[in-house]
Amino acid sequence: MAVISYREALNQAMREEMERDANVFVMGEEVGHYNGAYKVTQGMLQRFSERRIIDAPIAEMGFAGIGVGAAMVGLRPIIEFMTFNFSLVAIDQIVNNAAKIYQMSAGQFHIPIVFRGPGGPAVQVGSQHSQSLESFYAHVPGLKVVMPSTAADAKGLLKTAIRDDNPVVFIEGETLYNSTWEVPDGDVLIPIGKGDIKRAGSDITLVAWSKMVWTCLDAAKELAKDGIECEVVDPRTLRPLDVDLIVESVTKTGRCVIVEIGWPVAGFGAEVAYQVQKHCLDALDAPIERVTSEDVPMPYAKNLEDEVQPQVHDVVAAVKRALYLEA
Amino acid sequence: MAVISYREALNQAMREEMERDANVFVMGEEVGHYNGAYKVTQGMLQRFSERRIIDAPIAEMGFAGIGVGAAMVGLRPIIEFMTFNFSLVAIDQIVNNAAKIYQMSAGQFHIPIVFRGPGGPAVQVGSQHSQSLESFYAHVPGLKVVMPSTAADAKGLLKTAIRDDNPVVFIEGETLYNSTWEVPDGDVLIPIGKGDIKRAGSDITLVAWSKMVWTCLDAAKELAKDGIECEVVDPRTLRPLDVDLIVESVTKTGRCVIVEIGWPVAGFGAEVAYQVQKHCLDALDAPIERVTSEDVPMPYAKNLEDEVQPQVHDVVAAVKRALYLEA
Amino acid sequence: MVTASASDPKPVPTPDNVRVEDDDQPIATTAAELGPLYRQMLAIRRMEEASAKAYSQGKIGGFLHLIIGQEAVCVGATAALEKDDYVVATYREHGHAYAKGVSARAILAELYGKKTGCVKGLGGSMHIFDKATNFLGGYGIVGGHVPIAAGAAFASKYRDDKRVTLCFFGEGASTIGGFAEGLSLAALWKLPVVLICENNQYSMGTPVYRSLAVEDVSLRAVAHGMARDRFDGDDVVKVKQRIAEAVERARTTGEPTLVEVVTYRFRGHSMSDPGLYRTKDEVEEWKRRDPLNRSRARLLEVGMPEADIVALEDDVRAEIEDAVKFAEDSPAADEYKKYVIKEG
Amino acid sequence: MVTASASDPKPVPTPDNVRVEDDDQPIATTAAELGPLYRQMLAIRRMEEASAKAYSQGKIGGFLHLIIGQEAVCVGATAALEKDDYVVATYREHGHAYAKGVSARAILAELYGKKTGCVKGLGGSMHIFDKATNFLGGYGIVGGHVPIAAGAAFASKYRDDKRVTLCFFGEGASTIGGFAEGLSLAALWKLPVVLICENNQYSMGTPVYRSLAVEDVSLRAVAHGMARDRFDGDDVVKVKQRIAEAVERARTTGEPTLVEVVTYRFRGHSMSDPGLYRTKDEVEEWKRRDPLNRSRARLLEVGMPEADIVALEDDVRAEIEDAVKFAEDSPAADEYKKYVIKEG
Ligand SMILES: Cc1ncc(C[n+]2csc(CCOP(=O)(O)OP(=O)(O)O)c2C)c(N)n1
Ligand SMILES: Cc1ncc(C[n+]2csc(CCOP(=O)(O)OP(=O)(O)O)c2C)c(N)n1
Ligand SMILES: [Mg+2]
Ligand SMILES: [Mg+2]
Repeated sequence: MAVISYREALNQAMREEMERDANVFVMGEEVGHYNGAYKVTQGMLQRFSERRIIDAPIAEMGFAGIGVGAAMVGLRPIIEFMTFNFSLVAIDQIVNNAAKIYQMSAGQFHIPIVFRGPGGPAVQVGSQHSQSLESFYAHVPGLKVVMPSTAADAKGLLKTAIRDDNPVVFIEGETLYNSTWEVPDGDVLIPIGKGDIKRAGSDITLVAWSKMVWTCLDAAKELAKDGIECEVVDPRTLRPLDVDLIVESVTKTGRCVIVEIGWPVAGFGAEVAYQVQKHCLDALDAPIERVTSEDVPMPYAKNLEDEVQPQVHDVVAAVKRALYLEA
Repeated sequence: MAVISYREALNQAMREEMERDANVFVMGEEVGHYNGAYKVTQGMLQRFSERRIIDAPIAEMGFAGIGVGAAMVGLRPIIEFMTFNFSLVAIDQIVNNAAKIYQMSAGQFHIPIVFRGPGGPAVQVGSQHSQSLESFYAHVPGLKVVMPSTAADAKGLLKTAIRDDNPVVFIEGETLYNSTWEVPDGDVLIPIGKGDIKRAGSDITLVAWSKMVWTCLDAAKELAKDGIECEVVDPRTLRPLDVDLIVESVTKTGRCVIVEIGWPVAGFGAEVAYQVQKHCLDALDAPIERVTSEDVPMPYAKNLEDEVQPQVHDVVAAVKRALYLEA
Repeated sequence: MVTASASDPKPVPTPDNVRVEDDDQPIATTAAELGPLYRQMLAIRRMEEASAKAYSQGKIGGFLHLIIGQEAVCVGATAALEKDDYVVATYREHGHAYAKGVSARAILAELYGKKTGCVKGLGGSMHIFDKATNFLGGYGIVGGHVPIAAGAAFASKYRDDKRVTLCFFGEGASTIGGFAEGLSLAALWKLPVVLICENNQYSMGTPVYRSLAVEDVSLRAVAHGMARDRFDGDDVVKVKQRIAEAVERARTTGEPTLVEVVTYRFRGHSMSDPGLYRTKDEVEEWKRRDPLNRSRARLLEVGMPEADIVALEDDVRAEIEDAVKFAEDSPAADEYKKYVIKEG
Repeated sequence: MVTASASDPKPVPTPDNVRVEDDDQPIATTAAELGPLYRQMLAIRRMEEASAKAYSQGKIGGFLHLIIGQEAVCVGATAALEKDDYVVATYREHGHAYAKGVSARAILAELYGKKTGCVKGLGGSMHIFDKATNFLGGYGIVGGHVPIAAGAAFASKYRDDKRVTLCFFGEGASTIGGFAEGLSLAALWKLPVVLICENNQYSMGTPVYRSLAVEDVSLRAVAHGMARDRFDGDDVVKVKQRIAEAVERARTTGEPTLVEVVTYRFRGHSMSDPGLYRTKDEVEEWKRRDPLNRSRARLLEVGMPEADIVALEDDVRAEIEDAVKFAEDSPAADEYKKYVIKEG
């Protein structure tokens, strides 16, 4: 097992799948000659040539749709959005075509496509470039939505996503690319729909995905100093959601804090909260707590940005509230 | 008080506001010469001329953006989407511009705009034309989201929306246009953010909006025969949500069923459920129930469509579950 | 290449093969060529009429967009294809599907919402799909299918399978971003797609002069260096021949073409549209150019015996009657959960 | 009007006022005209350099897109406006904002994320807005601001206030739907907007030949019957004069123009882009055409004393030094909840 970066893990996943299957190709802005805006496709043009690593003009709706059409007739496109902020101009292709063609055609055509790229707030890029759109995609039947937090998950899940016969929205953490993790060598797949316990604990369950897993792990470390043992559950995929794993953990701990970096209202955390209350009402010893960003467009200034986004101390405070430890 | 249709109520609201304020105009596909695809703008071209009732080509992104630009410099556009299904090609303008310019400009520019049109499933128009997108818009800070269920609410809320200085996403029930209700004459405004008790009851709270209010009223009638008194709470606006009204009702009844016509996963009902469990955990005598459409793209055939969408009997069953009346 | 010259860059010359015919000269043809085309057009007309009737009887629901008056476009264009080629169309696509080889039974049963419909009652009128004939679907979001067609063509280029994709859309779609992006990517990447604008003068109730600053959609090709063509769509043989040129270009050079075919729908936008926005005279004027009457007269001219024509017409009638009966008698649609996520 | 003629419709003739100059003739000017333009360009250059420095010191965060090399475009174009006219720009908009009248203090303080910034530290580099000068903003979604500019122009038409809107965008934006829809609506409705494509040869690392099938963005106007123009953007007076023609057209006839100005950015796409995709030679070649050097030389030619130029340059240095100090000394941004929903 090598310790590699999240970025490198994604690169390996795509390379391995492209070696394995000639129908897989990558299309997006700056994925080729520029080696990717975030360098996730580093070196791939050189390896696979312009035929399979395709630099696209700025036309997300157009090239997302080209991906859908190509997938309909048997190719397996990986469409990179430079960031998921720009997926909003292409969302009609994802929601109305990619997600529905399998149904509209009564199973005659399926759409094996991956829409991937970084999502969630970056650093000081302002409100149009800093938002978490996973709640949109997770709402839509016909899609799968994957949000890995570690390099190992990124690799194993991206490989699975590329082999999946359905459209997969694969949202990478924009601030996780340099994060490192032990990644098993070779063809190790992680199933879509299976969550992972990132830290075991008996006092309280923290549910988080993507970057917020790291925030929760930090919070857990801090709380451990006070003897509070947090279990950090990372669903890894939001659709389908591994409800069983979450329920099992909350049933054990009796308390639950859901942490997400997105906006609070109708955020995906509300869905998680609903599932928890539905399946664990009797086991719950305290109301479910949610930690989210503030209900505002993201400001630019660093100090405000930090105020708006969930921090370790916010998670710590929520845990303490859920444990009735302080007001 | 006259009994008028939901369609007529919307028409009156726009006419009255256009008479009142010369900055208000309507733009959209077929709103003028055709009198509206759903005839909501009937007769308005004749009254207000082509200057203020503007037939647009098929370019939702373009004319939604034109609305935003016009609003920035002081006009008060009403942008009609022929249906909200087509708002997906314009959603970037709504989420990244309309909702954020007030923030990005630090309050220098505000965007008094209404995006309106029918939403939710119509009848037998298939999956691309039958979906409920309110959860998307309700997620976004900077927007208000209004979903009236009756002609009276439609009129009073649309008038308020037109006078509001913020972008309002105003989603009409595609199958409610012919529904009638008593509507007060004249300049009666309904505040955005205030819910309404559509039926009082003491045994259980049903929360629903738009068309599902009618389904809940029917279910309540049926349940009343068994002596079960439902309180039907219609938030009317999803953002901001009248949490107080819902909490008050659930605190009284101790039980809650949330009914929505949209998809289940990360639907707005999950947010309502979260708010209820957060504020009423101690008062709840049973887990919160949700009734939603099935987690599938909408089929075309009528029999399947009916199976997929929440029906009166589904609500009745959920109420009985919440009352532990049957399995 | 990036120019670094001090003088202003000259605009790159663009091909411009627009044609403007002087007159509506009859195109040379034979009964062997025209007969099957006439038959297809007639079958589409009868199928559309049958569905209109069923709609008014409440047996078909939702939106129903008929193509009556425009049959020569889909029939002529599709006749220029090989079997393996792809077709992508709009919500007004029953004719296109039929011309590509989907049976009237499968289409009508779909409109009836039956289990035996080509998409098992899940799609309905706007969403006909048929894998066996490479009919890649009818789409309901205006312009959204243009990139999909470019995508099928992209796959053909990727695999070098020499297939061509036809993409049909209305002139009303020419103002939306999906069309613009599909057009520009097809031009840039030289994708073997023929973009066929069926300019039927109206998008719903909007006449072209209220939606287009310049009433010539084919001109959009110029700024992309794309080949283009523009002609009347009444003569099915002419449509076939002109589209065949574009198909040939795509198949041999891989290059796309934007073709505008000028036509007219005799009915309203959909069954619920009475079409009050146009005069009776205007509609009558266009009906005089009915592609079916024209083809029938031409068939006689080129020597097909009247009796053969009548036999053909009887045959069509029987085909559609059978299809209606099939649709009526078929069992209701019965599954929707199976086709959300493909397992395995 | 809908044509019902039997012959094929002829394409509607479209105006085509493209210009291609033979040579880079110096444009007649005076020190009184050119002096202030040179001053603005220099101030923008110094402001951009100051922000680059602050960025590398970690005092500015996020993305920082500099316009160094392109100053003549925003300065020349904005000089063609009246005070009340509107400007809409991209994320590469510090220069446009300054040219429209926003102070270097307000801009730099914004980049520093300070309370005194023109948008109180909420927007940063990509989102400069200033109501006082009718600077309608910098936008981060490529192409998304083109309809917004058309909307401001729509309002001018609605109110008949005779204002003109300038909309700046890069050549990379010409492939996205937002641009296509804004263009076509501006043409159809005859909105008083001037769409200015700053063709700086690259969108991030992509040279024009990899994003455009035809390397002449102004040609897009043809299919919409819109006026167009295309010229080099090194000479600020030329830019001013040519844009003035389009502004005059908008103001008097209400009609839009698509103008392409050929230019070059000397730096990378943003501060994090080393610009490895182009050769040193290419960059050097363009730097020889630096609009600032050119203007300075021309100022001497038209009789401005060297000493006056130096005084002007000192003045600019002082202005930017003061602005940097202002930004450094200003208090941190401190509110974000106030500007989400406008109350009352
Ligand atoms: C994005 C979008 N906007 C609006 C509609 C509603 N709509 C359906 S068909 C149509 C008119 C299309 O006209 P045209 O493209 O000319 O095709 P035609 O119907 O004439 O064949 C409209 C506005 C839609 N389906 N999709
Ligand atoms: C819709 C969208 N897609 C992608 C991006 C990322 N992006 C920002 S600037 C840029 C290049 C734009 O190039 P151009 O339009 O030529 O303007 P320039 O930067 O050269 O001034 C890209 C791809 C974006 N901001 N918005
Ligand atoms: Mg049409
Ligand atoms: Mg550029």
